[in-house]
Amino acid sequence: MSPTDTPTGSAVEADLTSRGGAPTTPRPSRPGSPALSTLLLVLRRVGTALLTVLLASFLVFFAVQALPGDVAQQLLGQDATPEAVAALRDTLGLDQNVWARYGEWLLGASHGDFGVSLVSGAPVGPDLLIAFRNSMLIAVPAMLVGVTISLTLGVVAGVRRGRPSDHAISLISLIVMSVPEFMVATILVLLFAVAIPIFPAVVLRGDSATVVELLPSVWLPAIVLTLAMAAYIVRTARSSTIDVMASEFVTTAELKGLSTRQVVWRHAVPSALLPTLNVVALNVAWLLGGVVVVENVFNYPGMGKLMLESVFNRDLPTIQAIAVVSALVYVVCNLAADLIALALDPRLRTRRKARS
Amino acid sequence: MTTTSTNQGGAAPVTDTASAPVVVVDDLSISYAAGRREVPVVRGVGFEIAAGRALGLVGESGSGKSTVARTLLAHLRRGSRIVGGSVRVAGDDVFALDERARRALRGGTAALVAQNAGQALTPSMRVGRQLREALESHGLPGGHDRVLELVRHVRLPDPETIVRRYPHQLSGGQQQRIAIAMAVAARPQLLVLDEPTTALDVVTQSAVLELIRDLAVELDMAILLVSHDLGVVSSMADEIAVMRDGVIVEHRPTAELFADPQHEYTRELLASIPRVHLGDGDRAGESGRDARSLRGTLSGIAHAAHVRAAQVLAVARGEESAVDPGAQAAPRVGSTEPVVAARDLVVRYGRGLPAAVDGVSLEIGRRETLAVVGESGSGKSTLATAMAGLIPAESGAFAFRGAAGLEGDLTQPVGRRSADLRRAVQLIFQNADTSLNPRRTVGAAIARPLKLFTGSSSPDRVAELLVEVGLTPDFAARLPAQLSGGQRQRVGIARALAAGPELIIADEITTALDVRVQAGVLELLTRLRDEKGLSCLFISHDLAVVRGVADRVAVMTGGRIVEVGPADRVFVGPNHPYTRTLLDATLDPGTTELPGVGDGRARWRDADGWTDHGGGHHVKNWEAQ
Amino acid sequence: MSTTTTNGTEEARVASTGRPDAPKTVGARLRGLATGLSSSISASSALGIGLGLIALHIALALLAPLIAGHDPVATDSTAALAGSSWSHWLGTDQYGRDILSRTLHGGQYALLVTFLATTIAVSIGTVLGCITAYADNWFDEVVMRIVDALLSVPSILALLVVVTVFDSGLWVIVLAVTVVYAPAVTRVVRGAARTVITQDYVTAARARGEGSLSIVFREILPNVLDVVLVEFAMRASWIVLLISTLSFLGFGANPPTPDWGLMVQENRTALTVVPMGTLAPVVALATLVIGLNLSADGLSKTLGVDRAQKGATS
Amino acid sequence: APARSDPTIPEAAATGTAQRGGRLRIARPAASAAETLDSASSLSAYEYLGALYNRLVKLDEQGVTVPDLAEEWSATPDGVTWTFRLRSGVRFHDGRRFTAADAIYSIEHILDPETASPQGEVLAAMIGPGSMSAPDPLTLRIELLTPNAEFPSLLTAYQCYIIPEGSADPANGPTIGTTGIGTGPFRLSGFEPAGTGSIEAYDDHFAGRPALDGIDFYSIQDTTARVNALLAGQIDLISQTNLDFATAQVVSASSTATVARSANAQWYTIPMLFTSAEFSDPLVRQAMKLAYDPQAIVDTALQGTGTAGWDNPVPPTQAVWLDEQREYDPEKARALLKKAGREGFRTDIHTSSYESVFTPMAVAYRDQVKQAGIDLVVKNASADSYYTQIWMQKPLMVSYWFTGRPIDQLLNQIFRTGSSYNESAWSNPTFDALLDDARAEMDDSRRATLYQDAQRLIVEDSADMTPMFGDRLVGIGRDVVNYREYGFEFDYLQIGLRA
Ligand SMILES: Nc1ncnc2c1ncn2[C@@H]1O[C@H](COP(=O)(O)OP(=O)(O)OP(=O)(O)O)[C@@H](O)[C@H]1O
Ligand SMILES: Nc1ncnc2c1ncn2[C@@H]1O[C@H](COP(=O)(O)OP(=O)(O)OP(=O)(O)O)[C@@H](O)[C@H]1O
Ligand SMILES: [Mg+2]
Ligand SMILES: [Mg+2]
Repeated sequence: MSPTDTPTGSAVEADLTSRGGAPTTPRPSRPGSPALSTLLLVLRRVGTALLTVLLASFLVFFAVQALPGDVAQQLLGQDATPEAVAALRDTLGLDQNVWARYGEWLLGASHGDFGVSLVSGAPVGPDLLIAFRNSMLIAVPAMLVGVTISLTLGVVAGVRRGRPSDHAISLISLIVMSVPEFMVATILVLLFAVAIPIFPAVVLRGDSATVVELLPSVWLPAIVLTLAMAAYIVRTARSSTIDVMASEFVTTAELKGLSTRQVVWRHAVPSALLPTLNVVALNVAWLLGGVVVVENVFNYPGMGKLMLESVFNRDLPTIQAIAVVSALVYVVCNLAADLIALALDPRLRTRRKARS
Repeated sequence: MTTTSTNQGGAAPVTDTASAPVVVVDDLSISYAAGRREVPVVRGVGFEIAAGRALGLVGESGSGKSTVARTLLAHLRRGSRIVGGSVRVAGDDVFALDERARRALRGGTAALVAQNAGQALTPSMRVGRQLREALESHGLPGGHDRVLELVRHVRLPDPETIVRRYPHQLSGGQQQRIAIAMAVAARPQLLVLDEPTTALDVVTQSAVLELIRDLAVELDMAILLVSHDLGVVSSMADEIAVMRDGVIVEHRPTAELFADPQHEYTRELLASIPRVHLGDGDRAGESGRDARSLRGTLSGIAHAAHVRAAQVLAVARGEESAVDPGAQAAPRVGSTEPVVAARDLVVRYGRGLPAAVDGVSLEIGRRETLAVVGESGSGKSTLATAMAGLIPAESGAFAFRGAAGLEGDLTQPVGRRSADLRRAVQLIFQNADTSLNPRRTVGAAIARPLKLFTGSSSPDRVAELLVEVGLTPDFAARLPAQLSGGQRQRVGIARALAAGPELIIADEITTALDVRVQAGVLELLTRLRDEKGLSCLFISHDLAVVRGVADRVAVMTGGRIVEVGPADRVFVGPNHPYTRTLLDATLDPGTTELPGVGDGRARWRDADGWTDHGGGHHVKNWEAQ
Repeated sequence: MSTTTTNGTEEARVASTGRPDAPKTVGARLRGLATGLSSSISASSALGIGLGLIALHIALALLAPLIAGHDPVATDSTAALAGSSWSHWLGTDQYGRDILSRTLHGGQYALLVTFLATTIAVSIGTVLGCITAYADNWFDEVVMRIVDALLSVPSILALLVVVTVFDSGLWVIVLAVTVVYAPAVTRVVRGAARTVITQDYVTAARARGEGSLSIVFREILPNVLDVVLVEFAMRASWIVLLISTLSFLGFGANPPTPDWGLMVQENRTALTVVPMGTLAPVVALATLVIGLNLSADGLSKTLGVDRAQKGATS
Repeated sequence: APARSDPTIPEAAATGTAQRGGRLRIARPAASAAETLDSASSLSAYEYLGALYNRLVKLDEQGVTVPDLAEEWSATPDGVTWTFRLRSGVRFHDGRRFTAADAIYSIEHILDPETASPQGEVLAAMIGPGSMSAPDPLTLRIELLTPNAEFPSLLTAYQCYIIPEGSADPANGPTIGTTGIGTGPFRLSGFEPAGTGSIEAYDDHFAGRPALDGIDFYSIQDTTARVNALLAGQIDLISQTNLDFATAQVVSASSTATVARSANAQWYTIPMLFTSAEFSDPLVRQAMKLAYDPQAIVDTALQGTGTAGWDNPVPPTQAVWLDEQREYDPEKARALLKKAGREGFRTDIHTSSYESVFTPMAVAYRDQVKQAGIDLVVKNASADSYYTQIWMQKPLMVSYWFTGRPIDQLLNQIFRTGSSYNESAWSNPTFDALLDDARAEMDDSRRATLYQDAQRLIVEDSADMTPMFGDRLVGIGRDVVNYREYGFEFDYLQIGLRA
């Protein structure tokens, strides 16, 4: 197992890296029933994913409960009357056993009922859903465009290693990666909203905005996210392309008389994408958690803004719900990455878990 | 050797004076840039290969063999460049070709089969598709039938299923066959083989070589065969070029080279090769001593007496053991207090997995070397690992009885063994690269067991051990990365000795080494064993190596022992069919014939009981299939 | 920018894979750290530039009082919004504070927090990663599940919660960053350690009957140091960004601390009036991050650690 | 780029003829998700109130109480019984006619402890159960519990908007908190707490239809985002946002927007929590004041766009302003601290980006008091929760008020013992007695003297510091005309877009 950041300890952890140079004689994997074993793999993977979400919710719940001081007191402030605190404790169920509360909360959460916001008094679920939808509105285009472009650029740079185009791509991605998003966002606003008013600078309509109303406003945030995400993917894709291009099978393909195009896209890219997948997955998951800055700058009514607000207001139920949703997104992304890896690398499908 | 030879006799030169040579390499020099320096890799190499002829390129690792071979396909490693000379294939200067012509050359006129097919095939593509690509990229019809035909051509069974598989679903031999099929798809005039069988076991190796031979004849190809294995080269090539440090030091017809090596380096090379098949004249009176004396140039004459004594002892014990030829019971050798005695040992890696060691019984006597041979995956390492306590035995008895009344149960894992037992049983690893902690100096590596088992670790003692294994005391300050492979292996041995063991487990300790280095390490091991009176479990898949060091040999396949006996008897026979296959497939340098091993599939089935051939030589019963 | 080929490593790789049967081993790709680093700096321009940038930042931060002779927090109403002049090289912000002083002192803060946070997070992650990799039993399983769960919570959320609960401040931020990054490091180091564990020298140690801790600290830890080093440089670059982001959001350093994120937050609306107020800290931040990134690149290249596998933003 | 040290910030907003119609877009800071249109509540959505409702009386620019829904008023000579004649023919947005009953209901709603109105306690001290009566539908009579010469000015507070009778009772359907039904120039067409909202011109408004057709409100949390929206032409006006000096330059230099400046519109304070251990000691409070020079803070934090306060909360423009300047003596402050046993006094001063001057002021103050050996650590809190988590909870923080309160309201609301806006929780019986005396005093000049005594007491003993009064720099679009805002009054009738 190489030092991968592979998210959930899983079957995919099986040595992907044997492409580097397996010391042992390759042994044919046992035929068995590939479909069945793949299914089992997938099921197990889904299982761990669910476990992760459950554990994450548990950790967040207890971390939030462990906040120093009395939650009710915190919420009501110093001057609150003891009766008021007691009443809030009661409504929050703080006097109950913490486990019972977690169980209750979990039961509700599994039905999509995340409780009631301590600030607005409205159920958390619907608001969160809208914020989530809004975030997806900028995250999905950023993801699609960003991943496509950056993978392409990364592969191109990797293949043309050492040439001017590679230098340009590497340099630009390094710079983009090093400038914080809040600066990128600020500059984009100044350029494309203030100096040349093509896009709106901020989102005026808040949570109530419909998708259509939001559409003109999604571009700048989406561009910032795309840039922030793309830089990492470009670099990962580049270095894994370089690795793969140096591998024996790519040389073999070249020496078979294939054109560079065929060699790159048919032979190298599927293997080069493998290590990139996890990075893509992590970045996509990051999109949701990391939009905080972008949404803050653009006043965009998404999860990031909601997150910031609920942390400001100590709106515990909302924080918990956001954490769970984010954890879900995270595991789903990683799950997707693993499944794509399964699709890309037949070795993963048929190899039983190799463990030292 | 009485194998049925199916090939046409590689030694007979097929001279076709009418046509010009397919390959003309002239005064080729290549260097690569390391920083600002230009490092020469190949210097003034020149040779020709005519159609239908095979040239073998041998030499130690890093001598530039692959570099030369790949220039025939106009391929240079990144950073390298041609400094001088030219390479012409089918009349064209390959490095002057334009993009299109170069593609036509690659895979069209000249094709390459690389060393490790497992890595040379694209993992994400079904082999059928890869074959089709090879056809289509040279303008040939790539229909399903053509692909199947190719697969059949390389003698793979069941082409329909094979083409639908991914590379990793094939065995090494099958992968190599696919790689060959891909290479010959466009009927090239030149086939470049870069260590085509190094990653294969002997039996598969023979089969693959045979296939190449036949294809070459059929397609009238010129062949460049790169290998560091003189056995392989001699059985395949018409001529041999010996490379060293980027220069061809000797280039002669095969038979001539073996009969009368001219260059000092060639002679050294030939001398250090262990052989398994002895000349017919030796056969009658062969003995372990003879086998060893083959390496006489290198092994210390001073130890000859030791060797002989040990050998005689072993033979004697072997005779004694023949007293109890129980048909059902596993053979037992060495009644006098064996150091290790295993009975019906079963080792398994996990529940539900087949047993990796399946009912093995064996004994290792005091001062005796028991060699275990067998193909890859036969369970040799598992046996060693279990003996070292790194994996618990599932069932069976496994006892250790040491010198000073030390007794121990080897079924126990390391954690539950006594310190004395741990001290007495020491492992030497196959891979010297990975057996030393790259972050610790040689001295620290040796000092650690000293400290652990003797309680003190003086630099003097470390230096002493280093000298004992043929190194100088100043090695103590070095890091493993600053050592050569052979030196590392010596350090590994010193580390094992530091504990003061009674039993040494040596698992393929020379596989990763060059032949010349290998000879040195084997010699050291033999000497130490004799001097210190150690017992040794020596594991190898190389019968030739085993022949040189073992008192007794156990042949393993599928987790079972099928034959066990004194080395000389096992090598002479009568044998179990599996042992025979192994023996037959082993290529000795100088053999200019390829043994016929068929398709390498087993033609026997296990049966109950053992046959005693006397002298401690037992063979598992079998039925023909 | 990992564009230049380092022949040194190339050679090492070719040499180690060129030999028949020779696996690509940790041993082959590593030279001794001490000797290796110096020679690899000359071999890798990326590493050279990267370490150079970091060194420059450290030097500037240390020499800040000498270079820019102003108190970074002293306000001066008579010199507000001054352009660059002899006494204020980069001009002043709207409260008359010297931008150069603030930027350089901001470097002190950024470097200190980054160094502390990275060191602690990476140390904890390393030890935990090695131990779990070696344990390889229920303990490993449990720790890894917890690590996964921690990783699945967005880092910024975790950070925000920690900071709001404990109030911002140097040690709180260090703690928060540790909570966020130690799991990721654990995972990476565990991966690396697992390759090490399959190496025969670990087997040898086990066969000798060495204790678990001895194996972890003597055999495994030194051999994941290359990964750890790369990890350190890479995490540090993220941590620099994260900390400035936190300040930007108003959770990090308190005014008037000269913090880069805070400076951008304070000055960015007036970007056209006091461009230096925003640009100076951003350029400082970006060059530090570039330096760290180049170092990570260069290190991973010279040490043979595959960075492709973990360029994530988590 | 505009010239640096020479501020080109306009002194006033453009005036001129507005086009009839058009919609104004106002960005405001994101408020709490619990905000409401109930003016009595402390969580009221402030920007909406003046447009939706009217009070009985309001203040003009000079601080004089002038008619709004009440046309005239009078008191008995003892200052106890006040009679208001109400405007006739006024209709609420829902068509109901405005009567004295609505006025009584509105005041009772403020008095209702459930409402927890900041003005509740102020009024409760004067109005008991049954104090109010309506001799006829357009006459409101109030019998005060104690005499109060300044009583009408208390009704100018922005909590005292008139709502329809019964409208705050949930039993009657949606409450005033969401319906926003008043008599103002605009009626509500949409409202979302902490979100967007809009109001439409009310044609039947008694003072005539406003120039605009409607106003849209947007809430934008980040100050920079608000400014960017203005610069990008997405909005026309930023409310409740005092631009910092540099930003104001950027805005006034842009082609889309400019800055309107209202002098001394904001009154900045540094409250010391009287109930905290450190500031309950008058020596410490006095030291904190003596230790700093307000003018230095005006210079640094406001770049001079304001007036030094010298800890007197009454703006110099007011008639009753006490024209005395306390001394500035850091050494004396140091000595006082020593005497109080708090040598090298150290604490946190809390600030936030809620208002652009907060942090500069806190920082400048911190720098100032250093000379007296006081070591302050500036702690930045989030803008959103500043007034829920920090304000009136931390011992030392910064705050601000809009100026434009009548003197009685100013002193009673913010300095009187127990008043809910008493940020510092300061309590001084002498001071409270002075206020009571002033209220009972119907003679104007004697009352002024009493108020000046009260000011002196504030400067000497109170737990509030008033470093300065600042000009408010408001970002508005270049097309906006007739923008007028002073104190709590916003001229919704005249403001419009350039014709
Ligand atoms: N581009 C290059 N960069 C670095 N080193 C190179 C390059 N090309 C060749 N070499 C070096 O040249 C030498 C010859 O390599 P080559 O692979 O030809 O040897 P070989 O005889 O095939 O060895 P092996 O038996 O191990 O395959 C090696 O030492 C290798 O490290
Ligand atoms: N860690 C392991 N887990 C599960 N199965 C294993 C493990 N190691 C080896 N095996 C299996 O056990 C069997 C015996 O393996 P072993 O390594 O003992 O063979 P070997 O004879 O040493 O082969 P080689 O010559 O390739 O070293 C093989 O089928 C192998 O696949
Ligand atoms: Mg080679
Ligand atoms: Mg083995």
